[in-house]
Amino acid sequence: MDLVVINLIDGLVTGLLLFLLSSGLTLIFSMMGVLNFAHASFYMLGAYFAYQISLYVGFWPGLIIAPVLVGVLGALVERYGLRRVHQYGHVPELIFTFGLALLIEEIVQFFWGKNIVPFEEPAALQFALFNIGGNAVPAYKVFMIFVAIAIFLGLLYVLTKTRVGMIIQAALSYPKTVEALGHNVPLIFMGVFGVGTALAGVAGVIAGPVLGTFPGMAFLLGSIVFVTIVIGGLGSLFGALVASLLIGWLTTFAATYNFEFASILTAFGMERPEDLSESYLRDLWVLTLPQIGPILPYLLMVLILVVRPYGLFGKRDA
Amino acid sequence: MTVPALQLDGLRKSFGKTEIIRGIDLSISAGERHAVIGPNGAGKSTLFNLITGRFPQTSGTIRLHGHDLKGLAPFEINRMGLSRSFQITNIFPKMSVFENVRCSLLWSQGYKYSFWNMVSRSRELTEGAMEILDQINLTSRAELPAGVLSYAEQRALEIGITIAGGADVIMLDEPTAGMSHSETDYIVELIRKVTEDKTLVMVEHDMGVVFGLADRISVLVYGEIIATGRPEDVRGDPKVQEAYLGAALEAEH
Amino acid sequence: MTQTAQERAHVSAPASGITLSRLMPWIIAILFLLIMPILFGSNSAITIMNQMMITIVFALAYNMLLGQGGMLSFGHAVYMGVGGFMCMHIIRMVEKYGIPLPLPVLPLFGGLFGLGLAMIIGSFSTRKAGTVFAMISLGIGELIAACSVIIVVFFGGEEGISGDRTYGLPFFGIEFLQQKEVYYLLAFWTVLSTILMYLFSRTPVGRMANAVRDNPERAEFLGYSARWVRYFSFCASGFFAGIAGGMFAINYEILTGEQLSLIQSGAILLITFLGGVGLFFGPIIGAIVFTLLQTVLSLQTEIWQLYVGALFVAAVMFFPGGLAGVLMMHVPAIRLGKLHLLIVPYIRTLVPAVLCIIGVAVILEILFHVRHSAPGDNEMTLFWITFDSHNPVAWAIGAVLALGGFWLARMSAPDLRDAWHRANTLDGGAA
Amino acid sequence: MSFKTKFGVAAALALSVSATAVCAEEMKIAFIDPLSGPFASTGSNGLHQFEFAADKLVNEKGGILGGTTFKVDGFDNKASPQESLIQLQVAIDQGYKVIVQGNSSGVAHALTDAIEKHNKRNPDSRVLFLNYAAVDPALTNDDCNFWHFRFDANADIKMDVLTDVIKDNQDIKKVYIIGQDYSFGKAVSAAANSMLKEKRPDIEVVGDELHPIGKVKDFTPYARKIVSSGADAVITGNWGADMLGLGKALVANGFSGPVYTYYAAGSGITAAFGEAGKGVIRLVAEGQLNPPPNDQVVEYYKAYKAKYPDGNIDQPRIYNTIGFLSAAIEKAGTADDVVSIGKAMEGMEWDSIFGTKLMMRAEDHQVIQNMHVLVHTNEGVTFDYDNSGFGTVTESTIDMAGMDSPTTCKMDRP
Repeated sequence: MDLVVINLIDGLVTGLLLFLLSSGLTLIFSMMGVLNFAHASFYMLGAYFAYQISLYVGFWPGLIIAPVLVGVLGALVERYGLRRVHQYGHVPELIFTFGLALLIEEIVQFFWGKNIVPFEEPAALQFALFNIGGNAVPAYKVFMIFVAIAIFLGLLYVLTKTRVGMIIQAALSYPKTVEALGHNVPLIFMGVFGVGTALAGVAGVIAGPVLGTFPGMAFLLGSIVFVTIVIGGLGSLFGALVASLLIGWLTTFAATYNFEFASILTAFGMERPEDLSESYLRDLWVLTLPQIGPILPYLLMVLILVVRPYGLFGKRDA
Repeated sequence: MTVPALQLDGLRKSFGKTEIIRGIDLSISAGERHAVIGPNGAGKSTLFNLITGRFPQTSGTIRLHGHDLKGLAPFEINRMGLSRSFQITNIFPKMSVFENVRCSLLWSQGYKYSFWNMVSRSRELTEGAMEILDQINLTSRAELPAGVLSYAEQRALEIGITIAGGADVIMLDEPTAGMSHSETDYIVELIRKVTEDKTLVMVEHDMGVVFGLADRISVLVYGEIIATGRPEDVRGDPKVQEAYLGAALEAEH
Repeated sequence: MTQTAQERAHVSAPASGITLSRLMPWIIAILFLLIMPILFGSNSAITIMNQMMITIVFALAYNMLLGQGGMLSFGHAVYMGVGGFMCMHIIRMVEKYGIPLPLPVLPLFGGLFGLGLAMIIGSFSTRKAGTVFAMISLGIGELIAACSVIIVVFFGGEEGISGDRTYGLPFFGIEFLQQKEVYYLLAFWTVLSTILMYLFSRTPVGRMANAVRDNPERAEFLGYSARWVRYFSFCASGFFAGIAGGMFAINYEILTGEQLSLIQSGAILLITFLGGVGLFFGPIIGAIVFTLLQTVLSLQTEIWQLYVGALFVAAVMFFPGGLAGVLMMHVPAIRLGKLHLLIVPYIRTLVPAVLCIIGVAVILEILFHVRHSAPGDNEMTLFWITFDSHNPVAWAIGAVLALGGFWLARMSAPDLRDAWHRANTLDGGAA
Repeated sequence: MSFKTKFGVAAALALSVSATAVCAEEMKIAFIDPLSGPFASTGSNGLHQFEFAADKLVNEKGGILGGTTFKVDGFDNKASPQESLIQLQVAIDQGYKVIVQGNSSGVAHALTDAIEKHNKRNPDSRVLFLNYAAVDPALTNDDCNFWHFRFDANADIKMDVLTDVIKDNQDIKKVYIIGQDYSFGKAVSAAANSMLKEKRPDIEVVGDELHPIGKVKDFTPYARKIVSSGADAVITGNWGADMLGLGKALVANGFSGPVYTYYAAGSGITAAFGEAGKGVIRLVAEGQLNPPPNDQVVEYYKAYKAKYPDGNIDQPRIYNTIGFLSAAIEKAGTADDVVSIGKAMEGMEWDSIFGTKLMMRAEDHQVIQNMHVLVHTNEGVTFDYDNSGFGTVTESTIDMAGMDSPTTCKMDRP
């Protein structure tokens, strides 16, 4: 029971972290129709920028400055890169962001090298806040939860209660009309892209110390974020939230319980052979759930897309 | 009595709670030129999309030459001899004009999904395509990518693609939308020429076009047909006058 | 080989059949393949050329999806990989049981298994195009790649499975001991696959693949199910990817999970796009250029991936038609016989531009050296010149090259644009 | 202008990489390992150690056999078996006689297989394969061949050492085994299970599992499971980011027992563990640094640090490889005939400055040497890693580990 509670907390942390990325990605997608492959790269930049800043002034200023830098960078990418490619259609746009992801990884390696950089949690949060059945819950994780929830609430407020939010919501569905009403839609696009990447930057800052800051961190998370918004339904902020939490808990619980596939084979009336080395199914006999945990989201995505091409909460075809 | 080319019985379509097509009965006999007119938002395009299998109907039946079309996909309906054009120009912009027409000939000439025939080796395909191009006066444009044609030329190509497959029921969705007078005359002549001996169903906004071309006219208002008949009869129908002019006046406000 | 050029031939001479002028590019290509090993006879050159041919077949197969069918796949490596793995198992069985199967037909089996897998996966993944297709391909790619470490019986785990091609029956006395023999075998399959893929694009399904790419809905109203057209393209692409896998198995005699990974899938996307998706021969250029970059540039500089990444992003931004697109841009000028007008402006713009790029590269290399080499180890070699990386003169030269080149290229760019315009307009015609 | 211009003719057009005539005065060694991409740091660090060892051991002493010097050149295989085979071909064409490689057993399998075939098909350009770090036991068992020599202890020998240490620690009652889901992770798990059962039947293996390699973002759930299982010690073969992730998650979630590892030092990992891993992380390795066994090591290490202040000598086996090879060449009396050199190495013994005698077992070409279990700490560290103040200190030593370990190798000798 303790393990279930602790897993719920850990899964929540992972899920909310994913949400910080997927919310920005889905906002960008629903406005501009662009699946931004480089989104996780901005997350990585957030972590590296914060690391660099932390060398001079400590962790806390980086929490603010790094996402701002990332957001500005994102806006510049939109203005001078994506807008240019936009005229060629969606596939080149996607390929552009794909190339950008590769380029950013190389640039990061160019400046910070290929090793893991020692980016640490702030000392003030390096203690176990409480214990559940012998398992320590670090204060930093609780801090992560609060940051993520605060950002989610802020986003919700901006989108539903402010004038800017109204315009964004309108531009989501009717970009032409909004432009005709005198709003500068390209500027809104640039702003949304900037804010979306800044959110990814925040995620990078708070995740860097716990998940490690290294050049492969974007690749590790990149496709999962994609999977998240596809499962949730492209363009649906709520779907992104649900899918993020779903994947967070799914991977956490799958890693925890050593369910053996042998029991499925036994249920089908098969008998475990004495000498596994001769059996063609020997790999299945020894397979356990944690081994396939990280690929479960992909399996889930394929199944969902086959049944519901627009994802769980999406309204339009992906 | 012969089987009508197209027969609709009690056709209905709802999107959510809104009912767009509210029970249509219509019978169009083979060889007839039939026009569907009506004010904006009357459901003309929806009716087209129902007949061609783009949307499933909510209830009622659609019969093509007596065969029920329920549940059939657009390509299956097309293979039964019904072809349509689109209100918004819907061609293959990156392919050449010649290629556009040749692609529309492939199925009717029995090539299906074959990957053992070379299209360029078939004399029938090449000649057939050239013939169609000739009919729609685009022979000189054959090599150009379709996307660079002028608007009227693209509309002509659209009609060319629609008739190329040799379907005997042709459905045209506002073929003259957005055209100048001279262009309209050109297209009307074209339609008259290429739909000879075929069943034509067209949606049109331009009354002049309709009265010149159609054998019979149906007036669609708010998802219902309020009148069907020869052009002069429909023109005189007071219900039509009221609905059509009323809606037109409303639209002007 | 552009479509319009093809059609021109048809329109003027319907059903003209095969003419010498249309066969010329193929004959030249085959002759070229035949003499390459004579010009570059070292084993490493042949190994690199073998790698190029494998990549060419794979890239062309991939372009059947991306360029001709409009389907963006993020997991196409699995069809090549699975084809290759099956071939490897066949090689091992031939070795174990002495099955009389000559090695040269092996790629066909790779193709059949690639086809088989594509038939299964395609049955649900091709129902929709666009993002749904892309995402399913990503998911399937990730799942099968993950299987490569889980299902050791088939994929051999991390070390993969290896075999010995020479155990197969000798084929007319050739035992395939030497790289050169393998080269000619692969060249045969490359030519055969390329011709077949080209012909496929001329068949009704191939033509309709273009139509479905441009406008799936319209294709449906021409009697074709967009889904089935996509399915057939997908299966054909899987078949040729499998052939590439078989070629890989013959050349390397080993297959590992790496061949299935998303990195391979991403690389082939890059290669195909770089070469140009809009033209049949585009991916061939991409495969050649990329293989050279990968094997040659990486020997010269540690930061080669940075250059490749920058090249790729620049290509998407400025040349969406890829390298082949850039070449084909000159066809109108050649037709008008005005290519010569471009030569001088090209030299005046491109030479400074190349200098600018070299300058930027020099600065990057020096910067990289200063940051990442051992302190005290200031000596570095660049373009066959050894110098001190902390010497400001080196920096200055890089900066002068970069800025000066940029400025000069910028100055002469209007002339180039002007010349371009003149080269592409008919004499006497209105501008 | 201080440019020393030196125009190399070679490599203008790489396709024509011509087979440069083999210089009798130079033994060319091709280092085929990742020099770009995610594993590049390990690769370039290894290359530096090779170059340094070749200079110190051979070249600065005027060479061997009266003037033959060593030249080590890096070939970037991008951690890919396919690319390794291309680079192997390039290296052979350019007259390299010795191939050294270490990162990834998958690449080692590809190389050893390709080299065996090449040597069989091209007797004129045979090469030797000196494996300095790929530890899959199969390479010196079922998949062994005459051309392959391993200078690192294999996974089974290392596990033998670890379990010898665990055997003597009576505080350990429960052990958790976790590894990456591939051949090496599985080999570690199998060896740990069988050896623990043999040496300490009372120890309970409370968990034995594999996780996908390089795909786990957050190791917290695994750490939770390990803590909940009540394990006193953890055994893992993880490396790279997977090692760091697992170790950090274990410490952060309250695990305090020993974590026995293979690869948890250097390449930024020592720095990243820092204080958190102190006294927790233990690893098995050859060659002793802390405390330094003799003055030669101190001198060697200092010279290395002077040249590469950011580098670590985290692989004394590289020094051993070069030293052993040069001694074998001296013994064989030739630097050209790789068969003679190979035969000279078989059964040869050589003393390394790192306080151990190396013996190349003839039947399977596995080197036998003293092995140590080290602990990650900052106390008593003369030579730290990653300039972090932390390093590894020898806790226990097993002499000539795995001397009598069985092998299934059946080798065809030329």
